[in-house]
Amino acid sequence: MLESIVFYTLATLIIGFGVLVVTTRNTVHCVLFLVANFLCVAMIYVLLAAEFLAIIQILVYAGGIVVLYLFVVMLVNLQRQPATAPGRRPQARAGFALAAVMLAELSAILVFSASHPASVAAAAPPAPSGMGNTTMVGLLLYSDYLVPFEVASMLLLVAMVGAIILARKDA
Amino acid sequence: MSTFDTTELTLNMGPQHPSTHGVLRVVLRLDGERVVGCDVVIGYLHRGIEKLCEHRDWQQIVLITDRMDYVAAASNNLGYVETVEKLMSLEVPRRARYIRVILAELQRIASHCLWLGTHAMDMGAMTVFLYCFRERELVLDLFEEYCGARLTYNSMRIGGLPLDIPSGWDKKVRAFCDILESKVPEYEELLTHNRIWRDRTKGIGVIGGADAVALGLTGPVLRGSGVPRDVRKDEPYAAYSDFEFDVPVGTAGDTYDRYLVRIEEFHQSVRIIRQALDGLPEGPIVAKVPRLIKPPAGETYHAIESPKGELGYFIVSDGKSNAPYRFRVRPPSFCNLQALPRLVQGHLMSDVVALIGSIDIVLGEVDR
Amino acid sequence: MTSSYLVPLLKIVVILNAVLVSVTFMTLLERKVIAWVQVRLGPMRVGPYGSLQPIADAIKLLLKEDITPARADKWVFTLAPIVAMVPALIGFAVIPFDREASFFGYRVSLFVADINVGLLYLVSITSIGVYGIILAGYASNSKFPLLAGLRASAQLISYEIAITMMLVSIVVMAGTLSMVGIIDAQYNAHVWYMFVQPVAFVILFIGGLAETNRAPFDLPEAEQELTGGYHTEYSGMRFALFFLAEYANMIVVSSVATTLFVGGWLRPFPNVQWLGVLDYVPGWLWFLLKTFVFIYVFLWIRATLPRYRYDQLMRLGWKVLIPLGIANLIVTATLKVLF
Amino acid sequence: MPLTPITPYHYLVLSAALFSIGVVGVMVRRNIIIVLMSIELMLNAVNINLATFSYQLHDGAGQVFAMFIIAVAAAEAAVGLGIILAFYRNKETLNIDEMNTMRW
Repeated sequence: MLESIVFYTLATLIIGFGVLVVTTRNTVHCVLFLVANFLCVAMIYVLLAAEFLAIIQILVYAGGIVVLYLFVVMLVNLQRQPATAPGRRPQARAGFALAAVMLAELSAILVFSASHPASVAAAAPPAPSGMGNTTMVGLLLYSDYLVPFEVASMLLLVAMVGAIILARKDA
Repeated sequence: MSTFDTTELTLNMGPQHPSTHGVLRVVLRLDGERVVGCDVVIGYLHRGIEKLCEHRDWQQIVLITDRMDYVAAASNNLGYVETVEKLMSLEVPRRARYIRVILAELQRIASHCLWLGTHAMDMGAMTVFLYCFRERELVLDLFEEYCGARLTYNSMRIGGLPLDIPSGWDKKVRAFCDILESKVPEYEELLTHNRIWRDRTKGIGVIGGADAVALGLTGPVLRGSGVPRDVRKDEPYAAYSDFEFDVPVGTAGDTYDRYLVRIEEFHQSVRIIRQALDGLPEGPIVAKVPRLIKPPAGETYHAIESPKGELGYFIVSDGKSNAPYRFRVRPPSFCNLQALPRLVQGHLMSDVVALIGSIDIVLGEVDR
Repeated sequence: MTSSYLVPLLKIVVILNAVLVSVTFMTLLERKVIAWVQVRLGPMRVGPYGSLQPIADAIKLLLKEDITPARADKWVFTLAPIVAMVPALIGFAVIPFDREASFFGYRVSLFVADINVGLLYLVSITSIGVYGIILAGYASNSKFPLLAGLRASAQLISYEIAITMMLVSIVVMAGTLSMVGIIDAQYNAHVWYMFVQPVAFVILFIGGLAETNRAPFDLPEAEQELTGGYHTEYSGMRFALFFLAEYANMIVVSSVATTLFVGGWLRPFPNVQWLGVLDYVPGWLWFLLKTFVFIYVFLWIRATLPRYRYDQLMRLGWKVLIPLGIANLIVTATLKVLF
Repeated sequence: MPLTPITPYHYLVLSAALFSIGVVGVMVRRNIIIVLMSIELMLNAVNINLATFSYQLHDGAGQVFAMFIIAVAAAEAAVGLGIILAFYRNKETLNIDEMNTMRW
């Protein structure tokens, strides 16, 4: 009972902040709503018994990436708002159409799969494995997914070097 | 290719700013964090002292000289009084000259205490400020006992001193010297070997010996760059020729060396005071001087070593009126301040604060 | 069902009130400690020996006019102090004051939650703390607080990396992320991690100073500097919130240091039996004593050391602390694998 | 108020909605930074999906994969913002329509 209350509040918060991110004019407010959105998503992960992922989400996403966005928005945005093109551009209408089609398609899949229960048990509670979520993720990360882990670290290194070179003053 | 919004930014370190030691205005042109250009605006404390003195009787001018470098009033008095005596070729009794040396050296200690306190406070070391002012209070008490004032002493007269030292005063001065000897290591303990202090001062505001002389710098700022120029040694006045003391000289000419030079001057001043107290002769404290002083027509320039540097007086007397025809002062702070735009070149914004403290200026003397 | 939610709620209420009161009295403690270091008395006027000074400060700040600068982003302007204060307070959820204590017959554990990602939770909370500073800089609608705000947050982020590296080496030692687990590990290992991991201890201390913008690293908000701090435009209660957030952060860092390095509520020689007499002192008292020692050192450092320049500060962070943290991690890991 | 127990489908609906909001953001808004943020929203929606399936199938793979996505998103944000800075330095504007040349 309590879990569904928490879920519904979080869901509405996420959707609400998502819409606000997309619609507000002032970019800094946009970034703030994005942070709030990410924090609510982190709580959703806690509901899904994925604490490690929730903490990583807060640490990396809300604590790192969005701070980066805030820095860039402040350095760049303060002079003036980008010139808003006159009238609804055709692309806006296409955007809404595409989003509507996307939503319709996803809900169709959901409705279809909800009516015929798939082979897998719908909502079997997770087997209470001995180790905590963190240890389980850690073990997986270093056993089955070692190669993607190393590749991800290489990717991050490349991204760091790229970002520094791009943003250098005399570049 | 337009760079970011860090195009050249002019920043106004306004007249009322905590670390400009009075009403100095520095207009900084910054490129991001680095100082590109800096021009100093002075004159906020201009009271027209030189013009004022042309309408004052000779003895009254001593009062006005107190208010020039209000941190070292005794040195100002000494400089003026000696110039007039040189003009009148007056012979000052030995006892008066000895007491004048003691007063000047006490004043140097007090001025250096204030410099060290504010200099360290600007860079975050709050405690040194309180320690220095504790010692400065002792010096002010000594002056108060001698001449009744704590800031504008009016402690000297043309021809000697207004009053003899009160009984027991020399014992108090000796006690003060012992206290100071034990306290200066306390300042050094906090700062000299402190990594953060060294990082903030080593290599900041470097100026070579030749450039310093070319700019007319004097005092600890010049000695920090390795030039052993000290008026007390080169042209001894009052009774400095009777005492032996050495002149601390820096090597690199950066803020750290200027700091070391002034710290060493504490010890030298104490040494001088002790010798002066030991050899204090008996005798009159003022020469035979007519009630109404009328120095013969003529002009003269005489310089002394004030805590900030070479303080010179150029006085022209027309022999008839009882006021100087022309009264000109060569203040050390004014000349040392010239170096600021050169020293600040290429440093960061927070170094400007350290540099202003390092050249130790007092705006009363700069603006006159 | 209610009892399982009542106890944590009570704990939260108690801890929050305790923190807020201790934070206000820390302002007095700081002024007193700095005064004693500087051979003076500190606030003596309000109440006996100045003890009621914090209450006077609080009332003053409450009554002071709360100005919002013209054309400032009002909404963000009011949000910034809150965003600065909240992470500082919610960090206390995982700080373990003591394992067991009995009050009026209830045996209750003196920590709000012992989640198995305790340490990581703390790191992520400090990374959220950066927002308060950036938003304060942005909302003041003038160039200098913005620059100061960006500089302060850049400093926070770079020192956060150093601290995370150091925390990982502690986790390698203790084998668990949960704070209570770390203390048990220290108990079983018969040694405090301060002696086993001196380098990590130094890094946490320096990083902690930098994280809370204090002592040698408080350039962004230094008055003597040209650009005022990021909270120059704030006044009244909002300014007080920033001030209290800084102190709350300081307590969090000190208690983390106590938990990780000096064995939280363990009495000095936990395994030495003949020192059993020390057991009469309750565990949480040891915890408070140790935390107080760390807080005292924070204040002591502020009174003595001069301030770093901004580029030296960042150079220290990137070129000294982070490599040191990584090296410490590598050494700990290899030793752990070998033995 | 009988609330049906939360089934994974609730989470999927939520992530679908979030994803479509991201799509709207990308298509409609003209400020590049907002577009990048909407992409972050879409990535988050994908992460929720992964977490849901990992919860439903009791297999950590979903969460591990979500972490890789976060890593990639971090790299993408860093480089993307680097490009935006370089772009802004030349064109003084953030309007996405002007970003139509490969070299400037």
